[in-house]
Amino acid sequence: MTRSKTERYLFIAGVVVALFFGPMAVSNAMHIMEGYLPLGYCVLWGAVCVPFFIAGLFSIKRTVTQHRKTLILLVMMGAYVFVLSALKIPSVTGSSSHPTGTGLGAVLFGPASMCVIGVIVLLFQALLLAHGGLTTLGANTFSMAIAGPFLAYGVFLVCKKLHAPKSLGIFLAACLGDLFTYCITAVQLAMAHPSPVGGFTASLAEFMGIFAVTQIPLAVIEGLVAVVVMKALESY
Amino acid sequence: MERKRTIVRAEDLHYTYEDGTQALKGLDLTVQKGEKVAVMGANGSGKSTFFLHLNGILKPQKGRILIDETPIDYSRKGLLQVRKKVGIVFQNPEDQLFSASVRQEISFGILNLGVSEKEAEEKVDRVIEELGITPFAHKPTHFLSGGEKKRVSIADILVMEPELMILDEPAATLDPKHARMIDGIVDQLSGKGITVLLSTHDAERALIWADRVVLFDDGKVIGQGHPEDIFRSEELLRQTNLEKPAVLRIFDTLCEEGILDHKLRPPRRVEELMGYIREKGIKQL
Amino acid sequence: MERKRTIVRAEDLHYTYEDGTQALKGLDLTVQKGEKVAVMGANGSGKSTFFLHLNGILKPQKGRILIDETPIDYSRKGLLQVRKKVGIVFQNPEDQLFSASVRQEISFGILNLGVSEKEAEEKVDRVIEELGITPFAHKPTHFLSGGEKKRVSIADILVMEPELMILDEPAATLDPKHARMIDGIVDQLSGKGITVLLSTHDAERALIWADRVVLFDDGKVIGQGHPEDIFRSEELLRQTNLEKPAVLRIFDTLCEEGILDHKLRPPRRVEELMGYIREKGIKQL
Amino acid sequence: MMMIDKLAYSSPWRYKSTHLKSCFAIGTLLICVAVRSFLVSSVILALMGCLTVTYSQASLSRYGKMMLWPLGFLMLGTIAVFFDVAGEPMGLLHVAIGSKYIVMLTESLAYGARLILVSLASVSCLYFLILTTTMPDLMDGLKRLHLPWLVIELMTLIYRFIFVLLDSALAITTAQNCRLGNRNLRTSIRSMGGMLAALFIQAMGKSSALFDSMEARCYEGRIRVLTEHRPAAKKEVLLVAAYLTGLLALAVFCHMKGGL
Repeated sequence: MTRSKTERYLFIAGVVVALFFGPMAVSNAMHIMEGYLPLGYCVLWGAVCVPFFIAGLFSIKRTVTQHRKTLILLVMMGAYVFVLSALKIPSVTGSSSHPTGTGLGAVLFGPASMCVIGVIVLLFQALLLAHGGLTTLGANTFSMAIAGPFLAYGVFLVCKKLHAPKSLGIFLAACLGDLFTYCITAVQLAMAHPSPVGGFTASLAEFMGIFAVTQIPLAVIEGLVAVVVMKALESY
Repeated sequence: MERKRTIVRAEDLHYTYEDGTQALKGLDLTVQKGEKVAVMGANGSGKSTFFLHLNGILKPQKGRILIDETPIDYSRKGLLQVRKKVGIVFQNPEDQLFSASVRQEISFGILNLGVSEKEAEEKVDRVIEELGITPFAHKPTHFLSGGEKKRVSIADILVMEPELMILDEPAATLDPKHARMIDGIVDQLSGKGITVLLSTHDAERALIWADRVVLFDDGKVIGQGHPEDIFRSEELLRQTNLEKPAVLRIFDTLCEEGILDHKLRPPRRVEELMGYIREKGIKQL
Repeated sequence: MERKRTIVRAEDLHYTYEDGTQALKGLDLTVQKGEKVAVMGANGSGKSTFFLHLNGILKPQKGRILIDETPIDYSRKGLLQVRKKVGIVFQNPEDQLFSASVRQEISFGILNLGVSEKEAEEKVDRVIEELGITPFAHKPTHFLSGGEKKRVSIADILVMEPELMILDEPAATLDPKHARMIDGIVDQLSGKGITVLLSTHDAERALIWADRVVLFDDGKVIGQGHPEDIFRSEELLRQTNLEKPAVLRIFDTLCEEGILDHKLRPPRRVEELMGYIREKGIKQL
Repeated sequence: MMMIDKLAYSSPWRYKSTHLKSCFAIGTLLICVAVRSFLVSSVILALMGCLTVTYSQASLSRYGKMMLWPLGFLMLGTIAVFFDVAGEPMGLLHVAIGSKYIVMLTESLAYGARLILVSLASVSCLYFLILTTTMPDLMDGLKRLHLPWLVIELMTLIYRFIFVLLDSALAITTAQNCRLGNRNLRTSIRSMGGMLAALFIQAMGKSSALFDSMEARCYEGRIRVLTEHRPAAKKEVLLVAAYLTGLLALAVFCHMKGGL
């Protein structure tokens, strides 16, 4: 490992860091549990993810044939994202939250290839930590590995365009990516389990209301951690 | 004329990890203030688990630990107290260093003690000076060589001015030059009156340095005493897979052959043995 | 009666990393088939960089390397050829083991050589047997101890049946029991006729094991020869910060004092020295 | 952390055919999710619970604790299902909030209870699979299903390095705590940020080292390794087939009875 290589990675990492925590949602509670969605919805969300997944596979294959080493970098990124998700992040209440950070490296490798990594990480979360599940893999992939990262990336770019301070951009990207992931999760749950009284909208409002209590403070803390990591990486 | 104070007293420690590994099985150990203790034993014999008990990172499932003659108080405040007194330098600096800059790294612990920025800065500068870190103090930590990282990781702890310093295999993986440099730093620590507890696989080094050698096996202390005595006990050496240091082996042979006198104090260094031989040579003349 | 074949001939190697570190500055070295060579030198003296040149991971910016008397061909095919002959066991098994399953891990290299699954399976099983991996072959790599990981990382390469095996500090960080186990495996390798090139900081071990010690300093070879000779050269020892092994120091003193004869072959092991002393004792009777 | 992984390696059923165990667990899971029936879910929960406690290393108390993890989420998530907001008081319970009422309807209560039961039963299927089958075996199984090689390679390597990085992450955190890095929320956030940054740098360094060592072993862009295949005994296959048919029949029956 030569030094200048490290420096190059670190430089890229500084840029990427926004995405780091972009979709980084989130606690255990953010993963939809095994068995929680009816089979029809499992298939639906799975199907929605398939094009992203296939595009990602092709994109990885393309880069890997040119630079074999990219595969190993993707691997480290995947392992890193998993480790993030397995760690407890410090929080006020003492309850734990698990940043998932599946969007990590979306800039480096393209959002599509990060979708592939995201699926693998979510699968490992289901199989090794029992977070999420096999039948709900599609729904979780969509909210955490597709929707969240894309939004975080968007927010980061917008902030950059507006010449907002970098740390604000990162904070917002991380925080909003987190919140967006949970909104999508709430939509997924409300669609599957509409209220008998008010239907989908009533149910959505309820799911959002309940998650808001637990997720907003966590989203803020995770945003802060993202800023600290970025600052630390920049000074490396 | 005051009686030596006990800094660590561990009584009947038991610890089993979540996965069922029994790491400590009734460990007793006492360390006096100012002592130089070498802890030896195979990997997996419980050394690292024991160290993590001494500053309350792990809590024994049975037994208790007294630091400075008071049992560890596992409340948040009590733990801060203990960690201020007991510092651990980990074996692999990669597991310890996390800051981008050397100064930032060294200041982490001292600032957490609640010391003012100004005071912290002074102490950090002093430690950087003392451990010879100045030439690379401005470099980012991840560009440092192994030996340099090791020195920074010692500075990390030393700056907090602990009363007891624990070093987990400080010289492993270093080349001879850096290993000797670290040995020098360790000697410096004891010179300052800091109690040093050090784990090592290097019997030759333990023989030279330690006041006392403690042998760990299977989560217990199976023997302790002066290094010369420990390393001449065939029984203990076999049990812990240690090799008798060359100096002692040769000394014992020379005694058996009648070239040296049995009653001589067993030598700790090659120089001592050579001194005996030279003396003998002069007598022969 | 055939003349010994040269397996490695490195001529005037120069290599500078992208960041400007000059790692090799005109290095020359020749290794004969079947030799046991210990490469010693400070960290950063170019040992690892040199090793990576021997199987074409790095390409010298000046100079050339001949493996089996043909210059390395840096085409895809040529590199496969070289890597089949030259295996490297990296210092840190964590950097080498990529699979959670021990059998999968060991089968990787041999299957890359284009061998049939069946043959690969046989060879993997044989190596697992030979290196005593059987008791933990069913465990995932992440539950193995350091010594076990090391054995697997050696098996990784051994299964490819290289002609030259390079081991980068194979016994560093291991406890005495496992270090001795690895020493045993290394002896086994030379016993099979594999040429072994090994880097180490342990002079005592090099003295016992090596046919030849090569001293690296600042990207060059500054001395090589029989270990007894190298370790008795005060000049070379000082330059490389190595300490003279205790056996030799004591032997030299005994010679100076006239207790042993100057003309004796310098001993490599404590046992040899003790043998000399005992013989002398008998003569005294 | 990662207890599940550890337990899987010492399961007495570790060496049973991966395909058979997967068919058994995933087949049951699909039936469970598809019919969402009280009766079927209860049967599955009981069966999987007994099998897991008997044929994995998880003791009854540990298994119980493991089933409690998802319950937290289930409770939280299902509050929204139990209660509805309505314009007028109705149902079993109602609490007025302003001009609206929070109400609990009998049908919502039944729906929510069923959701929790189905979910727990599904989780028990997942637990059975992951507590008796090791990750390398599962990946071998996926390979045999002809999943793209790229996905398998990524999985193999990621799985291995999860442990390497996790060890580093925990070691750095411990070292930080030794230096009072967790004394309050502010220092904790700072410590975690620093640790994550250092871990990222390490991960990058490791990727270089790993690549070199793989190249040294003639890596050509495809990871070829031996796979182990443990065919299932005929008797076991028949047993599982019969069981799944039986369960399916029960499911269909429950479904016709209006979702018993």
